[in-house]
Amino acid sequence: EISDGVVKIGLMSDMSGTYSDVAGEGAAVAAQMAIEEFGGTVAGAPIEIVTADHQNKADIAANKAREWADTGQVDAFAELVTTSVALAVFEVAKQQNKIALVSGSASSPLTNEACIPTGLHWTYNTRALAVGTGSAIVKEGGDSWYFLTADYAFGEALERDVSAVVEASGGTVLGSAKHPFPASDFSSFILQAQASGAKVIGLANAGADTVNAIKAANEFGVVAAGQKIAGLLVFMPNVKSIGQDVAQGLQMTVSFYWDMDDETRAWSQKFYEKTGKMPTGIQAGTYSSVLHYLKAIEATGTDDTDTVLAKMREMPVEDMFAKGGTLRTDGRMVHDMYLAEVKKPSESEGEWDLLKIVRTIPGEEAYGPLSESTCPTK
Amino acid sequence: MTDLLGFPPQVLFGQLLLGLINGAFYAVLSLGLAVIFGLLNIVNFAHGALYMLGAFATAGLTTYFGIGYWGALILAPLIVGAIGMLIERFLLRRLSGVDHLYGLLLTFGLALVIEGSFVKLFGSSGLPYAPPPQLMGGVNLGFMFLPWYRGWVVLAAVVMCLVTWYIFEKTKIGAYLRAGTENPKLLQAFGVNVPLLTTLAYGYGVALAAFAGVLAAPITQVSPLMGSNLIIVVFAVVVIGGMGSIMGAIVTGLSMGVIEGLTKVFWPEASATVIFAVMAIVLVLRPAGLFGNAT
Amino acid sequence: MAVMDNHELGGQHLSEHIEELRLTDVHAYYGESHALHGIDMTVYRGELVTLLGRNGSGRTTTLRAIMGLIGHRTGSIHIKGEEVIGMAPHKIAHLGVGYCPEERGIFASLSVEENLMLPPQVCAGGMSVAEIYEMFPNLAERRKSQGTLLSGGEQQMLAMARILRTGANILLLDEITEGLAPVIVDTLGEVLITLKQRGYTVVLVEQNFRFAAPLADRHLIMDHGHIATTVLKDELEEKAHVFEEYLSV
Amino acid sequence: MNQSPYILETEGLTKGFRGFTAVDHVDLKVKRHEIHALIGPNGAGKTTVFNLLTKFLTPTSGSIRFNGRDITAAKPAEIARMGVIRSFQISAVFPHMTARENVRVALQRKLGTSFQFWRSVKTLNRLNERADELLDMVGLSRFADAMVADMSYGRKRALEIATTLATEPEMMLLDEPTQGMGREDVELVTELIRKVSAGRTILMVEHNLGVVSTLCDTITVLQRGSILTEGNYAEVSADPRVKEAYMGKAA
Amino acid sequence: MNTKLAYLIAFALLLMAPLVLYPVFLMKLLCFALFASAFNLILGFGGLLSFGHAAFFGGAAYITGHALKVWGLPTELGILIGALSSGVLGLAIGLLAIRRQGIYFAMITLAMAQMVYFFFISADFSGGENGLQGVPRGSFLGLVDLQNNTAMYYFVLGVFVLGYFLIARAVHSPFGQVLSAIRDNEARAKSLGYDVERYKLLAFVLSATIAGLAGATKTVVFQLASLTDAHWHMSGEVVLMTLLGGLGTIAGPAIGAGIIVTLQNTLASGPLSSWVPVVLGLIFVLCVLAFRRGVVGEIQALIRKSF
Ligand SMILES: Nc1ncnc2c1ncn2[C@@H]1O[C@H](COP(=O)(O)OP(=O)(O)OP(=O)(O)O)[C@@H](O)[C@H]1O
Ligand SMILES: Nc1ncnc2c1ncn2[C@@H]1O[C@H](COP(=O)(O)OP(=O)(O)OP(=O)(O)O)[C@@H](O)[C@H]1O
Ligand SMILES: [Mg+2]
Ligand SMILES: [Mg+2]
Repeated sequence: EISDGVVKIGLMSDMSGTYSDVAGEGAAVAAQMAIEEFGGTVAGAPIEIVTADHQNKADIAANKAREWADTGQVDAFAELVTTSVALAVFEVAKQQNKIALVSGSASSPLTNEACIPTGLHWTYNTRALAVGTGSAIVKEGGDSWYFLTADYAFGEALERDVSAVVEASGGTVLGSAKHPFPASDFSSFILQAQASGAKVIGLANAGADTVNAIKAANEFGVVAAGQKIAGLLVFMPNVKSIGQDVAQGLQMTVSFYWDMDDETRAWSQKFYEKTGKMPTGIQAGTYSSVLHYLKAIEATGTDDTDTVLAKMREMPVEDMFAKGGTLRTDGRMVHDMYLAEVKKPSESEGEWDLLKIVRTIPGEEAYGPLSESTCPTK
Repeated sequence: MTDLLGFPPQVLFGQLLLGLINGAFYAVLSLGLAVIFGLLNIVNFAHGALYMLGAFATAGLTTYFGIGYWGALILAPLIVGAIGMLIERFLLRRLSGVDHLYGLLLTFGLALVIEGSFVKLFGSSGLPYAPPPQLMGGVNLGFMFLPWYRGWVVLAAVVMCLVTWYIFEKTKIGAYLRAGTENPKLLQAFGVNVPLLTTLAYGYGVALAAFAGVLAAPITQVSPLMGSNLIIVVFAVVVIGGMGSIMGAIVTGLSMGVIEGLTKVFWPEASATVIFAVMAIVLVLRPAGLFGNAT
Repeated sequence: MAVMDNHELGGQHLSEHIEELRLTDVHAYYGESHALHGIDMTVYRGELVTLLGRNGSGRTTTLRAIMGLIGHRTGSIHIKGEEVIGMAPHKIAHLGVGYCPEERGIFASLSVEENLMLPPQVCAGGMSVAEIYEMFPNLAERRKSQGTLLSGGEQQMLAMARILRTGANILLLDEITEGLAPVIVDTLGEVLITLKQRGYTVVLVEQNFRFAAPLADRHLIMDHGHIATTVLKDELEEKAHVFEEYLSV
Repeated sequence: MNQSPYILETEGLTKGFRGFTAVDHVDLKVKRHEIHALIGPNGAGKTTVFNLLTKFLTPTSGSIRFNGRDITAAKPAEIARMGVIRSFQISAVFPHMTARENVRVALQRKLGTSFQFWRSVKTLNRLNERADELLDMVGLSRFADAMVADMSYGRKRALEIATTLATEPEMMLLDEPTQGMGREDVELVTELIRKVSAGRTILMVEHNLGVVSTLCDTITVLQRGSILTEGNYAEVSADPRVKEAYMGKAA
Repeated sequence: MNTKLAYLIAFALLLMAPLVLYPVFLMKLLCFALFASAFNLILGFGGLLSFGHAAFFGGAAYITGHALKVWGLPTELGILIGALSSGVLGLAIGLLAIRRQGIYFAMITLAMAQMVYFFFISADFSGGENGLQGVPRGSFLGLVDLQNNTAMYYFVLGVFVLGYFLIARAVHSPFGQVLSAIRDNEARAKSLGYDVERYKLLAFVLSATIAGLAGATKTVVFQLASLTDAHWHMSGEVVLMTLLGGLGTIAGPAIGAGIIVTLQNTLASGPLSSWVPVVLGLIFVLCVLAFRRGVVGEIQALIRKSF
């Protein structure tokens, strides 16, 4: 019943570039951990994982994905950080009818206009980030916003999503400055944001851009003067590289934090022993998506795409990452998100004790109803 | 309070000043490139990676040896300069006598190796670094809040530029360097130790890059890829100034910072390309660059 | 100092006994092509020796080999008693050797004056700048101009003047009269006579036999990368056939 | 065709370099089918005049007429295509091509196929015969297939002349064609110039008075950028000013 | 004679290759081989190091992608438009850059390519960092469905052979002769009556057009155009390919491209997967230091020595 007698997962990530910290080899380790939980076999067949470094290049990803699907007996793709890669692999997955488990990419279109029947978007998306951070901050009184937006599709999407949330919650958006991507100096944009008089400066960017913007804001005394910084896509490694004393008080939406409950702590400890780092949400999400996929195979006894997909949709996602998560027909995995805040250095008890969870955002609220999805095949 | 082109004058002054500060980085970086190009006739593609090394050395000195910013300001350029001298001595020197383009290619490869290794060693997110306590805070200039640290950056960079300019244009060493650029063999036949001169010049250029790295560490993310995109802009600055021209590098560096700064106000989307556009215009009008001599 | 010594000793007379330059079985290669095939020659202090020969006979290469400017060379070269075959060019220069290359090698990024002042002093007793400007008034006039903007002949003067300043007392001169107006050639001839009187040792590569003949103590005739024969100053008449044979004069 | 006896005329030709006037109101007239020499002390401006005539430099003022046509504003390559070809004071060859290919590059322009990247290089083989002839003329037939980079200086000069001849110029400008050559070669080249001067006009800069006296019909002496005197060799060499400024004892 | 035989063997191997090797990989290889060969025309034979060829490769990729996906043009026409627009872009950049040589030329092309890159990041039609995805492969002359990998392969092979021989011919043409003369001594070429800038410009435009052809074809193969194609790293990679294979040799760049693409592909999923940039960098360094003539150049030298 298992094609080629083996269940093979092709995990593709950025192993050497910008995203190698938040996804990369750690994601491969996480997937491996899911396989180990099955003892290496599922439905009587061995489970194998192959990995590749797509180097953030869509053509390498497309090439690998095609090759794996055509000649490598790969049954599902996993991780897929960077939207261009995820989209390229979606194209292959659609043609070859393979399951694509997206964990790393944040792009909302993956479950909207660019959705495919076999594509599952697991960890987070820009909308969830917007809802978490946007509504929480407006609720606390941060009702006028100014955005620093990276001048490319992702930045614009993020700004659009957050603006909608802010306005829906009764706040106003005073304006935005588009900065080049990547930009090394933010002082000029910070000054513009300062001059706008907005209560909140929203950073619709990611990675080094976010870090640089926050460092500049700190230097120019933005927070001291009463404005608030909202990082819309911040990962733990980013917080570490900003430094806790600068980042303290920063609020952000996360899909996962290692120190949430006993389960996450136990799993993260295991992960830490293998990698020397605590897991990020992308890495934990990769674990969850692979685990759920294997569970469905175990339950159905086959690796046939349609059967497995149906089973995955039918079963709730239940593991240390997601509690009672559900898979929608547009491919969205709906699960709770969390609003977290960076701890003060004085509150922190160790190198990795960086965040505290201030609010749980129910999955429905974070991802919105299925009716809002523009996915044609939903 | 009248508006200038729709912006209150404070904003404009502030942006001008910030542009100048950024220009200071361009100036120091392009100066290093100009020095290296001057003597070795090599476009040092590894300049961005060495700038990054300077910033990492700064962060590393604090993390691992407890040496603070001021110590790093001296030590990091020395360390990285020494690395540069090793690179020159064992790699670049082997290229003497072949087309200078090979130097560009070699340093391009080196940049890949250095940056790639650092991603592996330190992760892509990099290390945290804060400004020295003496320069925390800032002063309100009326039209803007100027962090002390930014003020220091301009000062340090300008002093460094002037010192370098003096060495190269006004001393005997400078004459050797210029002559060595053209015909190193003959200069050596006159009794000048050209190989040593070359090594030192490369070391100096690299140390300038590292110096810029130290200045940058407290204000930008200290990460392995921090120099890889910046370097292209700096190349454009050098071309505008006229390659190998020390004065050109300094003046163009500062003024490109200002132009870029103003673009960020009036047309932020274009701020990434404005320097390249200026370059195109300059090349049409003066093919050798603003300060280059047409030959 | 060295010049003073020579003066006191009366240069000319003792010169034949002090070896300044000795080449033994020197071979030189440009890549795979073998340009010098075993050069043996000795030059004594205070002597002026010419290297004559057809184009491509290896005269320039000999000078370059002495200067250490040829990547691949074998054999033995002694300058003032020191073996220099493995030595870097800048060290050789500091033994008191001045080199005036065939292509002149004026630096474009330096002014005339900077060009003149560029080579470091290698021995005491070089000419002063004033003396040089007196000898080559053209240079004084154009001293602020960019080196390579001089006319061909002016550049030649500058190349020569440059090494007179350094105090080098072994001069390797490659076709210095090339492209010069006859008046300047005359001046140069006088300069060489003065230098000889001061005890300088000169190796002169020349095409202009009329210029070289009255100046030289010996003529070394080169052919296909080796020294074919030597003609002494006083043998010029009787050995005319040698010139016929090798230079087709 | 213009029937003026002069093929090339300049009027008030002047070139200044930042305050220094290298060429100062020169009225040079070169008669058709003559060998005309330009001599003068170093720095007199001879090479500069050449550069002006071939538009490698732009005159500060003055005009240049070739065959009655004003060429003051023409570009170097245009001038070359009108039939005025120059050689350089410092040897100018294509070092990474063979001697034959060097000459062929000059020959092929007339075929008018030089922009045709879709044609085979074999279409140029019909020029080989003429190329070999030209090489033979300058005594380089043995080196037809040799890489020019490996040739000695003198041979490069000879090759340069062959290449210049290949374009069959109506007028040749030679800047010190015998510089750096042995006597034997000097004679060879002198003969060569005489041979090719038939039906052509030659303007040359030369320091070798032997060559000038045997070869040239008219001599213009330049000093400090202006014309000092003009005439045949006997006239010029008898002029005491020329003796003092240029010829010295040699005259 | 020998080269003809070698070409015949190579062609036969290429015809049979998809039986053994994965066709998509082979197509990628061919596209890069063509790209490197086009690049070599300007570096190896024109003596000008362009550090901005990614602009032509990536530019054509986007234009073709847009033409096929949005305008719905037939595949061949889409590719043609992509290649031609790269030619036009080459003309624009060339007019500016051609006036300088050597390192200046490299810097100018790099800067201009960077502008093109930023344009594609922020332009609407190019999809920002997501790139253009889902470009239809269409069919060849409306007859053969190119969705089939094997059919697509032979189509790409055809494009490659066409482009490759155009380059080889250009090198061995009257134009090629003038080009190498200019590379050797520009002033002399000028004095012989050649408008050197026009020759260099033509070489540049030719090179840009064929680089565009390669980029356009690649878009059809992978059905996407992305920023990587236009990024300056791509310009660096093509230099590496050319250098590794042998600068100024006709076949070298294609072979160099083959090696690099194979390496990237193999390394991507091996134990060294996270070291790809470092490995590429090391090859660069090694090549420049010890292996300057490249694979083909070294082999030629070896043959010359032993005969
Ligand atoms: N850079 C070089 N590369 C290869 N071969 C060279 C090089 N320079 C000179 N040669 C060769 O070495 C031989 C000797 O040349 P050299 O320049 O020493 O001759 P020369 O006697 O000075 O003649 P000339 O009057 O032409 O200057 C010649 O055959 C020449 O072709
Ligand atoms: N580009 C330039 N800029 C400034 N001065 C120049 C330039 N070119 C030439 N000169 C000056 O113009 C004068 C004439 O130079 P030119 O080269 O024409 O002399 P020439 O007569 O050819 O001399 P020679 O016989 O020595 O070659 C010289 O004094 C020279 O320094
Ligand atoms: Mg010589
Ligand atoms: Mg001259």
